[in-house]
Amino acid sequence: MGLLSILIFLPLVATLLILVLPTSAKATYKYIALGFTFLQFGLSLYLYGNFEASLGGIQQLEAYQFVEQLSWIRMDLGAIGKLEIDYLVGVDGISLPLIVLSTLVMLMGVGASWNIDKSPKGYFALLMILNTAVMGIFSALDFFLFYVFYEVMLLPLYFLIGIWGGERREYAAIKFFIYTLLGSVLMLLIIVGLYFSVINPVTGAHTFNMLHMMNPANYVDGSFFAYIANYHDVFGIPARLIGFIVLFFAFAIKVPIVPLHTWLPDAHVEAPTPVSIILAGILLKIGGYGIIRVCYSIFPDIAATTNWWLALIGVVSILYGALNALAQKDLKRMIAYSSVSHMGFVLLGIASLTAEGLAGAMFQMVSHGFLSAALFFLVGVLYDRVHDRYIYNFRGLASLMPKYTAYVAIAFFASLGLPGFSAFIGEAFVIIGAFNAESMTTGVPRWMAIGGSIGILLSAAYFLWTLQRMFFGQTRLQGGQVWKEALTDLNTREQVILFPALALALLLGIMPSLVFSNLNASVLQLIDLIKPYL
Amino acid sequence: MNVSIPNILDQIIASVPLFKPELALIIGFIVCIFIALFLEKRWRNSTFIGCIVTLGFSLYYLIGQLSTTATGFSGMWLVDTWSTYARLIVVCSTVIIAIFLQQQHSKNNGDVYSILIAATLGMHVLSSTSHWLMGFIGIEMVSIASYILVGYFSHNKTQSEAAMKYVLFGSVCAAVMLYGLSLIYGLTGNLDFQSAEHLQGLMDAPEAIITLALLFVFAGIGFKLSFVPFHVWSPDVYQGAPTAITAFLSTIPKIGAIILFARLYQSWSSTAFYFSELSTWFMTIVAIVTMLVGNLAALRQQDVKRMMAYSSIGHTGLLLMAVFAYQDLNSYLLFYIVAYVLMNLATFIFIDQIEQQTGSTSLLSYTGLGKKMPILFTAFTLVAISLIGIPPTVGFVAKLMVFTSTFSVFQSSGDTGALLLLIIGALTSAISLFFYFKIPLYAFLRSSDQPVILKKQFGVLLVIAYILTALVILFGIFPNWVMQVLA
Amino acid sequence: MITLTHFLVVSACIFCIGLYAVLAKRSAIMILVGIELMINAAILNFVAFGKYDKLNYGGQVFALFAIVLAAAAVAVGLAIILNVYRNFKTINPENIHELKD
Amino acid sequence: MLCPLLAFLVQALLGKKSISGNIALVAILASTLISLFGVFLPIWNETTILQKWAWFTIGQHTLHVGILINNLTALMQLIVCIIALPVHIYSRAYMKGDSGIHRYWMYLSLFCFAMLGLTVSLNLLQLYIFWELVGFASYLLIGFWFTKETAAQANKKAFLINRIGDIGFLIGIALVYANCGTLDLSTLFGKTSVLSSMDKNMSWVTFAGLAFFLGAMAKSAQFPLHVWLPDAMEGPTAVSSLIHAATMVAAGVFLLCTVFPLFNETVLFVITIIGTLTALSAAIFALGQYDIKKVLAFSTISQLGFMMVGVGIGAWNAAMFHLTTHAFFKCLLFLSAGAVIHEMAHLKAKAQLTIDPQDLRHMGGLRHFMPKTFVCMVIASLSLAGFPLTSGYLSKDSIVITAYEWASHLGTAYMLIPVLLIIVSLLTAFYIGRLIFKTFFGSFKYRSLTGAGISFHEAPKAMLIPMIFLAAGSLFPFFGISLTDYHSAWIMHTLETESSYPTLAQAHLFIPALLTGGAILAWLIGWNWYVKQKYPLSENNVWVHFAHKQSYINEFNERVFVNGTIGLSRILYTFDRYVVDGLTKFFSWFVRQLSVVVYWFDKHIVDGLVNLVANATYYIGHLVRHVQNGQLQTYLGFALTIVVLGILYLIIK
Repeated sequence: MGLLSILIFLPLVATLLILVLPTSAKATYKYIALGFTFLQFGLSLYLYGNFEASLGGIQQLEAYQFVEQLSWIRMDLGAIGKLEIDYLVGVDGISLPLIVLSTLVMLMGVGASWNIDKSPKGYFALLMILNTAVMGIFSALDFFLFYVFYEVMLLPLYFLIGIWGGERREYAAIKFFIYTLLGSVLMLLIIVGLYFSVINPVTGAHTFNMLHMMNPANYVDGSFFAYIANYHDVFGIPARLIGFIVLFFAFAIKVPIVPLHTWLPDAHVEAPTPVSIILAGILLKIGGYGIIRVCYSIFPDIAATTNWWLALIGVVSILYGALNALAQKDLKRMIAYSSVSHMGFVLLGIASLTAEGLAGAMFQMVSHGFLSAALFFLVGVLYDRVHDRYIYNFRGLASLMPKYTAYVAIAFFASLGLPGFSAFIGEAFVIIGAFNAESMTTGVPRWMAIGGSIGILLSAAYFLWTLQRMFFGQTRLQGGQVWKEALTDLNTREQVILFPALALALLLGIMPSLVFSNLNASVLQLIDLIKPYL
Repeated sequence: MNVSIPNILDQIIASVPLFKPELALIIGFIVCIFIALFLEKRWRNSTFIGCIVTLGFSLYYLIGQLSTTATGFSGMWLVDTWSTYARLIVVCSTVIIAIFLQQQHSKNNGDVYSILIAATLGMHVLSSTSHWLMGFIGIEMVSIASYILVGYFSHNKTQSEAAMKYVLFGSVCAAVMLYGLSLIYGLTGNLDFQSAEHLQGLMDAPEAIITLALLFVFAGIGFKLSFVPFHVWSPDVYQGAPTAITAFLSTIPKIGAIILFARLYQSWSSTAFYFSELSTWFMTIVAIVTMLVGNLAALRQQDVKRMMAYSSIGHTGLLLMAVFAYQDLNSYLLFYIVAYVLMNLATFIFIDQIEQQTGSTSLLSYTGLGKKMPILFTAFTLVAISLIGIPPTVGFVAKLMVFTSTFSVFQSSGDTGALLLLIIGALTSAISLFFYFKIPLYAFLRSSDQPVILKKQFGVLLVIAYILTALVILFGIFPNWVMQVLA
Repeated sequence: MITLTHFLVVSACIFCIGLYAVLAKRSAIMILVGIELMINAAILNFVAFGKYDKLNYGGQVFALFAIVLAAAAVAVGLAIILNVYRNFKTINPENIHELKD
Repeated sequence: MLCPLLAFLVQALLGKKSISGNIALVAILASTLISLFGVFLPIWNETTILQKWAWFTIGQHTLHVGILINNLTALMQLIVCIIALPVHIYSRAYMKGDSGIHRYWMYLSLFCFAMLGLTVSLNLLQLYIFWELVGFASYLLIGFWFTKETAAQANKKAFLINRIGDIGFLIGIALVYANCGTLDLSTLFGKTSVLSSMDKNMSWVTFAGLAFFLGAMAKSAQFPLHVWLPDAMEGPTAVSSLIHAATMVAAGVFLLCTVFPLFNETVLFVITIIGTLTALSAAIFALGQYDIKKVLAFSTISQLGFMMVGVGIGAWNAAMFHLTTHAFFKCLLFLSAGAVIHEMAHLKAKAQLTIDPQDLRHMGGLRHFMPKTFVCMVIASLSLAGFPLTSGYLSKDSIVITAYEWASHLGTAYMLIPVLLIIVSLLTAFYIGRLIFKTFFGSFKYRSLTGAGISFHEAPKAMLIPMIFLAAGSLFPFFGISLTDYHSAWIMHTLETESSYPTLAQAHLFIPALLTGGAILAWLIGWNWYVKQKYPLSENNVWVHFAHKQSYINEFNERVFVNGTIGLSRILYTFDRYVVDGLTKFFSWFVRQLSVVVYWFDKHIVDGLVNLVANATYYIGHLVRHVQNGQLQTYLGFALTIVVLGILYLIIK
């Protein structure tokens, strides 16, 4: 069993352990979860440390690292051919940063769940299953495997939101689930279509191997998604285009893009703090990762022709999300919408099809990962204390909770793209990439880049407005004296969780090469993959 | 063909080995009647044991037939992979149903087991023939046995109403089918639908009459499969019947009927018969409508059994899709059947177990039960996940394979119908999430203040259900365990 | 001379009468009777067609089986209707609608 | 040289409540010394130092960080250090006793670090980072008294408006990167410039130039993005002096000087126009202010307009020169004003008055109480007014003269700009005179209080020393030996620019000299006039007394000219307050409203649509159930009808 498998299935062991232990030992659950996630984090750091940055990955299996390949399902389906599903995992520069990020955010998530006392057994068990699924998604290279993990991820989330969530949790949970499932069942159809179109050059069988799908030579001529002699169309739309659109749709729900984002504010607002953290920190990244790993790598030709639209969607998301965030009165909802806006940058960067844009998008994902996690955690801190997060109900918190205010201010400024923090590097390079797109003739016009930069301005507006409204001025609270007493400053545990995230934001802001150096080769490889079709 | 009597006798005698499993059932049937008459009073579970033994014998002989492909009784009896595996599944699930019945209705139920065996026999007949006469006999055997099963325990209004609706609707469908069959017989002079003469006769016959006849015939099969528009009885009957019987109704009769239907479709599709193209359309439309109706109507249900009735209608749509996409290998249809049976049996056992505790099958009565029966509801949720078709469960693999084969049809033919099937199939699985997840929604997400006093929770049935759940997951992760057997 | 057509027409008429009884009669017994009529129409067909099937006598055999099965079905049906009557004190299907959406 | 600051930053973060002022002071002292002896002296007029380390690689390009020190940056760095040092010293006294003092030092050092970083940045991205960091530090400092609602509003506004500029800057960077593939300042603008091989009239160059200028506009408070600066006066006065007078606002000018080679004619012309407009409007606004700090703020904006013009006409060395001198005298002005405010605030606290300690109308006659402050302030004011013997005289002249040369080179229509600049100089003299007289002359309203045991005295030593130091710096010898010839100033010498109008005719040298002379004369007259006139305007009875002595023409002048000017100033200020600033407010209001609308759209239309689909599905489910009415015969009828329909369809088809 290789390192990656251990990384993936370690939390499953934790789940079993938690399930086996009697309820009387419920105090130990969180320690088990913490221990295992910590172990995972260490493991992911080991992966990071031993990662060979010069290897590209993307469509070359030999350039992937820590690869494990086991034949999993082999079925003879007669005329349809042989079904070939492998347990194939590996990391390249695209997945590695996200894996490290996930383990870190998971750690934060477990830390944030310290005070869960409503059936902790189920809670931590589900959290660990989610953990497994997430790791699986980021390392799976077989589409079937990917899909399995992708769907498995949804289940624990449904329950985590639905059982431990807020008032309208049922609505939020089912909305989230149906939204995502809708995307993924349609994705399944495309997976099936790809399966029929691609042949493993070694065995001659149809395959679910994503890397084979990325190589045009492996497509059967005339098959549904073939490059050559493809006369297939669906309702008049060429087959490859429809494949791309559907896959994009599936991942775009996760990203989320406007107008497929409406599950997000609901899910975030209703989810308990740790789940919000994980949702924002990891799950949104799956969308971006999927677009890079699946949509763009498997359909490079379509990616090259549709990127104008994708960039447009990205820009619209940026502005739309930011404007929505500005209108929010609920702090958590505001941050949720800010996520929409920030993830719009990811899409814009990806669509720019430049090395800068793509790397910026990846960086933005990583950065948004722990920054949004930190933000949601901060909201959670407030909510824990007074069970309210309505912005107008707070005033002048700075005098009451100076440490908290400091953390909030840092997190806000880091998120609004203050240089020196990671979000800046991400956003700046997305913008630079988008500008560069015109020089590279990838078809993304410059006004989109300008539109994106207006998003940066708007993000400053809503963060600063909130900061001023809630934290500055004379202390005046809705709940009066009761709240005043309840609003104690951050305790050590909370600081321990927050500090690394913000420190990391700073560290990555100052030394972006920590991320860039690892993903650069992969990004270039991806660009090379797409370039012939531009 | 040599029609001299000794020849026929020879043939019959030669065919008997092919008939061993059924012979075991016939003997068991008679023996069970006698046991129920004479032994039951003194020895409570004697009929049950007799039933299990009978089924065991049948199973034993079936396993012996595993790699046999043969015809017997002048071509009226087919033994091939389809029939053998279908019968295997039938017998296995009947064992579970028998245990189910024994657990829930242990008093004065001796006769039920013999009827159960009779139904099993009917299923065997249905799944191993391509002859209309045998088909009709099979359908009627299963039907009549089911009528009795539904009506047998009817102590109150709903149960008797369910039985009445079932029997009347079923009889009408059977009568209509019979009439259709008579027309087909008249037009072709042959009752073996796989034979060339039969097909030739159909092709020569006037289109109007043949259309009428075929649609009449589909009425009978449709009743068994409960596809639209012959699905209307199933929600009422499923709800009204005792849960053990509902479990039976929702699984076993469908197996035989779908096998028969698949044979029928297979023998017609891609022939010059004008109906072959039409039947493709027919299948597509029926499958789509069935999936839609089943899943949409289920959205509003408040009774779990009724909801499961609609769910099984929805699954029928998928089964039809599997039939539609048939190419040259039966394993994925069988796989779907296996998956379907596993899921449905487990579901109904869970429903029954909860009913034992709360006395209700209403979703509302599930409120907050997740805390009190965590293991049961976790397993129930897993099965529900499988019913939706989310990995890593067997339901997902089954659905994937159906989609796969449908896609290959689509790719090779460019048929819009196939595409529509795929899209609707995908969409309805998303829709189905909503109602299947009402179960965990009520059980886990809501909490009730009404204290529920729980009785003893351990039973053979639950163990079976947990094993089934485990299989649902295991086969989901390692589908090739099943597929290697089936292929 | 009574030709096949006559048989067919008669059987079609019987079938329709049966169908009418099934759909319109307000008594479960009458529905059963209707079903019986439909089955008999089919049986009539079988026998009529069977005349031309010299080889296997399939029609006659089918007819025999159909009669047996119909009898069995009706017997079960009657028993169940009796049970319904015990519970509902009526056998008018219109009044029996405990189970519905 | 950045190390002490960085090290200190860490200390400040750790050392919570300690009197971290000392650490900050030591750190800034160290940097001053290093920058003077270690950097400035060796570098000045010598070779450029360039040190770089690979930062990260993205795509094919590797970005470096590092230090680039040439004449320009060395000068800028020195200015920052030299201004920051006295401000630090001053702050120790000024901020004594404030509860958030450790935060103050933290922020201040952060600012210094950012500012120094900005000056020595190697590439544009690095520059941008420090640029924003400077803005951030300024945000923190403006909002230092965060419990004050206005302060919280002001810092938000400052940051947001700076953000607008930052976006411009970022776009500029992106454009440069997209077209040149590098952000390295030395490769971009050095000897072997990438740009030199390019056609400067390409549209992207214009756009990039304008984008950079937008950045500079926001930071250097150019019209119409100047609205944040007057509000920013909510911060402590020492901060205002350091940030909003001397260093940060000058960063915009510095940026323009740095990227000067990028600008083409169009951009430069826009810069000139905006600069002139700013200089003029801000000078007019300054006329009618009563808040001492706001007068200075508008004056700063006006002076920055001068510098912009300097850049715009291609004389960026003159702009830098003015930047340097302005840093000294404006800083001094603020510090002096701070001293006054400090005392007024003391007075207010002790006598429990409800007055605004910054309001000019409450002051007067303070020269008796604070003579040293008075002297310092007068020196600074003279320098601001461009009085000979002061540094301001040299630098301001350099801009005006060059502008004149530039205009005469281009044509008469352009003469408007130097003319306007001269008018602005006059106005400057007017308002600064008004400030001095209102503050230090006349009688003190609260004199009665001072007698009653409440002392009103000179600023403490820690405040005075820096002021005196700066006052020395505001005089001419610091910059050049020659009294009149700005060309001989050492700054101008070294930062030689290639003039875009090559024929720097000798004749032109006299005309501006004459013009300056005239200007000085005009100021002197105006000066005297205001000494007498300004006074009576506020005290009615004295005004009557003087009115008798003066001719009616004078009175007429008074009425029409002075009152008119002040009135105009008021009107224009109102305009600025309500229209320009109002526009900002309106814009922010508009964005907020837009956001509300968008949110409504999101909630009701987008989400509504989603829910509609869900509900529709749900409702269809309901419709489907209609068949299921429990009636057996309906069931049968339904099923058979469908069969019959199917048959009919198939037959008819």
